[in-house]
Amino acid sequence: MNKEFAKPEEYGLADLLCCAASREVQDNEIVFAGTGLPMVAIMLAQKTHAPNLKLIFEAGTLDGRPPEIPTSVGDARCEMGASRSSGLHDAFSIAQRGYVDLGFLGGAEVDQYGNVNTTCIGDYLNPELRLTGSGGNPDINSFAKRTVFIMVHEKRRFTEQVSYITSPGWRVRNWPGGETVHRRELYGAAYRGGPSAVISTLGVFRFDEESGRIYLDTCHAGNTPEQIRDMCQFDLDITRVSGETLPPTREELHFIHEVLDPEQIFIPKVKPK
Amino acid sequence: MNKEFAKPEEYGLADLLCCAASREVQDNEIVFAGTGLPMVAIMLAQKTHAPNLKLIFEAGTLDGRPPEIPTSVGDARCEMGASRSSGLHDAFSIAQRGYVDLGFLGGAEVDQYGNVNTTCIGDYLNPELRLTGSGGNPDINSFAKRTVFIMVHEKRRFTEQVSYITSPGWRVRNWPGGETVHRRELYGAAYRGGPSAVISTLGVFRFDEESGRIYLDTCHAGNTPEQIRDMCQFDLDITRVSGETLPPTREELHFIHEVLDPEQIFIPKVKPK
Amino acid sequence: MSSGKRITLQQAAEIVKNGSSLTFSGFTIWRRPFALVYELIRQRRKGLHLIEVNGGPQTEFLVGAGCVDIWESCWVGHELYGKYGANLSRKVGNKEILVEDYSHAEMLFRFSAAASGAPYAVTQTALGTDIHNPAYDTLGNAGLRDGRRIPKHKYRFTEDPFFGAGAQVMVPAAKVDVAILCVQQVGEEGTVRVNGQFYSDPEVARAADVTIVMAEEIVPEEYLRRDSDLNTITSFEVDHIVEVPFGAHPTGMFGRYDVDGAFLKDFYTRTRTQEGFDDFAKEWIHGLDHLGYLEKLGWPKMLNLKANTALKYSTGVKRGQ
Amino acid sequence: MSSGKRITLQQAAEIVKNGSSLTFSGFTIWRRPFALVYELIRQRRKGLHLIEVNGGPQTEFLVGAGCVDIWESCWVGHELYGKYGANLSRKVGNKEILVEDYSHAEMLFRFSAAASGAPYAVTQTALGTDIHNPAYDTLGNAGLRDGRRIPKHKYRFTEDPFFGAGAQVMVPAAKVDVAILCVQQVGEEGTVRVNGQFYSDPEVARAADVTIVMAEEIVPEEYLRRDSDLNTITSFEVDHIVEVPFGAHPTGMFGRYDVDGAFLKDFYTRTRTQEGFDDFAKEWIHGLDHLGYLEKLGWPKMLNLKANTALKYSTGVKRGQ
Repeated sequence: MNKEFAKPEEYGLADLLCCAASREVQDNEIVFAGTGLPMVAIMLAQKTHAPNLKLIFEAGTLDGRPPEIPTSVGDARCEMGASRSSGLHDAFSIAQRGYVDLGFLGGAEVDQYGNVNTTCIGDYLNPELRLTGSGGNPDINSFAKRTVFIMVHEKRRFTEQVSYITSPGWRVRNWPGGETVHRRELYGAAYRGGPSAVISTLGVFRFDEESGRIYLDTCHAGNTPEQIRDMCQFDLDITRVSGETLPPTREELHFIHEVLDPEQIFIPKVKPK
Repeated sequence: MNKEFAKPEEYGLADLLCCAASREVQDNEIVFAGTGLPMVAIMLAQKTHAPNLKLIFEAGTLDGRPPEIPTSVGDARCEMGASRSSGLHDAFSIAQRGYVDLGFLGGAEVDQYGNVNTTCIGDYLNPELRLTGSGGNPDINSFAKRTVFIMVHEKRRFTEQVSYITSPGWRVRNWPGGETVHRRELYGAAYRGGPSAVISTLGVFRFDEESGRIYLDTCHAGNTPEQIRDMCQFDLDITRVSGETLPPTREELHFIHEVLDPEQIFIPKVKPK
Repeated sequence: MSSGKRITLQQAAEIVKNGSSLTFSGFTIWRRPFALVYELIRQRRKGLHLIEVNGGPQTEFLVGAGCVDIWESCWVGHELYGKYGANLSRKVGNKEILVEDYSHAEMLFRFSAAASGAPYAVTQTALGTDIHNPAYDTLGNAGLRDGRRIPKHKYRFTEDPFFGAGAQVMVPAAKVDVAILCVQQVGEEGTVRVNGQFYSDPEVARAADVTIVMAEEIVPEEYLRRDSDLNTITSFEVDHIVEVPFGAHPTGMFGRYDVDGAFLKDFYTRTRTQEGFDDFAKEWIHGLDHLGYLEKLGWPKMLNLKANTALKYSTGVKRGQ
Repeated sequence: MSSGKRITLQQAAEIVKNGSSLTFSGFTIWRRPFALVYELIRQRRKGLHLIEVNGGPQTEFLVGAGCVDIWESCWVGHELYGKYGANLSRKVGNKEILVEDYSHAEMLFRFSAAASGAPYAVTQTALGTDIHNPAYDTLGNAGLRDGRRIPKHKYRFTEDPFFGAGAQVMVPAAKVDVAILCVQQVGEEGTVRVNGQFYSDPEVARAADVTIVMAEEIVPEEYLRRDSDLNTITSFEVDHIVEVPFGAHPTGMFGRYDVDGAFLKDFYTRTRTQEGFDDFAKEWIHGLDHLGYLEKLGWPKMLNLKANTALKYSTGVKRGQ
């Protein structure tokens, strides 16, 4: 298969995000997958560099190998070829027990410590906009060793302070008092790590585990570190940039569009110009 | 079927106990059954006056209707015709959730408050004899609305104070202090009742729910209340005796020996003289 | 042996009273008891308290119709076919509904505790998030925590005394009046066999005081009992049964039919406003019964949604752009 | 796809170290991993800490052979074939073993908690009994409660703060080094399918750090994955697999073979004394391997125990007097 990098006109932004996300997976890992682009990314890793990864779907499918991309984690398509189809009690028990290496998640807002909001925009008690709510976002993020967030990059979404901490980052609130502490102090035996990357539509961000602060790792082609910093409400650390986000390979594009999502459910095909 | 009472020479003591136990079951009840004679008694009730009772076996068979008597609750014979075969988590969760009307249990020692011992004879820390241990005895007894104990009657077994309270009677110990309190005070929302009868090889005993004390209800043929009182270490209340324990009917004997336990696994046949 | 558990959809809906707390089978857009949800809307049920492991279209329909006063859960949306719950969102904005937020695992453990007869569970999830923010205790703020059906506290914090595992959050059992399940098969005496993922159905069935099971088919009890280790819920945990073919539409059912994505997308698009919802309800709910609804959906659509029996899902539905 | 999980009985036994904590599949006299229990005795393993939902013949064999220092459980015996655990009883009398008593439901909830990654569970069972008597905390009295594998406390008492449900007992998670399961089928990658009652197998498999599965047959993984909703334990929860036909003998296995009651009765009768045990072990354990053991049992006996495939149990065994 052709492992050469594709040319800019051969792929779209969704392809780039999907491939960047896929590369976060290491072989033999147990990965907790949410609906949508993360699912494609993980299945892409399964087809390429991580053939022995184990896939968990929140609704209760364990070690799944769906032949067709499921539309959601409750989908009948999740179950074909799985080791086991059961329920949420198993999925969350397995996660809390510490089996999960990596979780893929999304969010509406993120702050500089990786706290993520999917609950509401504005004051919780008088919200401007009520969103979906947490779903399994805080759970996967609490239980997994690493989590990767995939997000649309808008300045209002990369915010000084999220409206509501739905999912715990590196520095969180110690209730009932609410003082800010490092996640490690709060989680005790459940501390296994935290958010390891944010893949936005502009670049790939990582976290300093000690300070808990986000930094820019790579810029997607066409974006400079300064431009990306300008697209964050907080003061983004751009001193650790390692280069440009690697583009998809032709092999990856082949799997995405010919094998995993030929129906373009989650990832649109780029039309030849 | 012949519902006449059998003559004394037609049945043995095990038959009498089995029938007395069977009559404790009401139709439509959910009954938690232990291995052995209780299992025969409940299946006898199912064949006679309580066709709609639901049987739970501790190992995880729910609403069982075994065509042959199982040798133990883990037996493959439990599962045929059951509503569900699963595991202990379901059996105990269902019990703790409050579904169980009646449990049948055994014991090595019982005191006047219905506390039962199946753990050891003598000081727990220096036992004369270590027995099987609790099994599900305290659990079924904690969760069910009523429990019935079937016991061999020896004076040393009907004791002033059991060596070890394995299964809670009407007056129990409030730990960590250990003061004696009525079961109702301790159990809170889990209070649903307690031991309702002891069926021994001499008679049938019941409990005063308020005082928690045992009293003699009926004597098996050939025993007087005074004789039975002499066979207890505690001062048995014999003021409430209602008469003689009813003998088995010919129909019951038919079911026990021809249908339920033809192999005489638990109940020996009386040899014609 | 017949158990007299069989009732009609209308009777099933009447078991849910104004003010009842209610929960459902399924997961997001799969195996939701829609025929009965529609009937509750037709009967104009009010003041419901929904307690759901996760929400979905059934939440949005009941909330849009004004049946719900309190929603206690973690998520609502239509997955691919509508990215959030527009009806809930509108009513939250208008303060027409109370929302109590937990995490997904917390909701699941709450139902597991209730199903086990335990008053609460301990977990280490969602620590440090605003889900645990004491100011955001909606039912407490509204003075509704009576300690009967609604627990005295939203949560409590404690420490593990056994292994030094650290901070724990105690989440109260989810106690509900009625659970409505939608499954592939139920026996005449109530034994349920779910095919495929069973989600949190066993827990919600046991957590509720009354459990109603809608099934694609009522089958001879004896058929299910031939293989008791394949069954999902015990006979005596089920109080009432109703046979309702295609009863989960527009949500999907493993092995039987797919999600009707076009229908959900249409619902999501049209019900951003109350007028839009009322219009949608006039078209698809009021004045119809279940057979009328199926008739209106039509044969070609249902054949298209029907699952391939080997694959367990439909090969006919168009899922992409 | 082969996963390299397949090992031999000898290798499996070597995974259990002197001093390991250990638990098993099955229930009393059903589906106990005997072939591996025998191998542990042959390898003269010492200082084991057994933590069992319930005990059975496997406990009695290991205890009789002197492999066990601590037994933490609720029950031991041979059901109909031996009314209590004579070896355990003898060693308790001689103070050669430490016994920690819990109730059966407590043991189950302890394993459920461990399997869910929770440090403890709350329950209302066994309140008021001597199981909760602080003077009878055997591991505490022996100074072994280090808060690592052995919890700091045998139990703690608390009150339900949510519904006023009253006194609760907190029981610590059961953490074990190794779980050994004995089942009908395991796939090459570790997926387990148990037929019939699964007892507490899913919980013990997940509670342990290392899980070894002995199966009557190792089957193609793909065969089990064709119907993923029939499987019991997930591939990645299983670390090692061993194919051992008739590996549970003398205990029984649903659908495969019955309990060998005569064998258990003989064991029970002969092993009241240490000399009796040693004699029995010389006859049936030492100097044999698994195939030698089966050969010694002989064809007629095994055919007699073999289950009828329609009924799932043997119609040939004599069970009564």
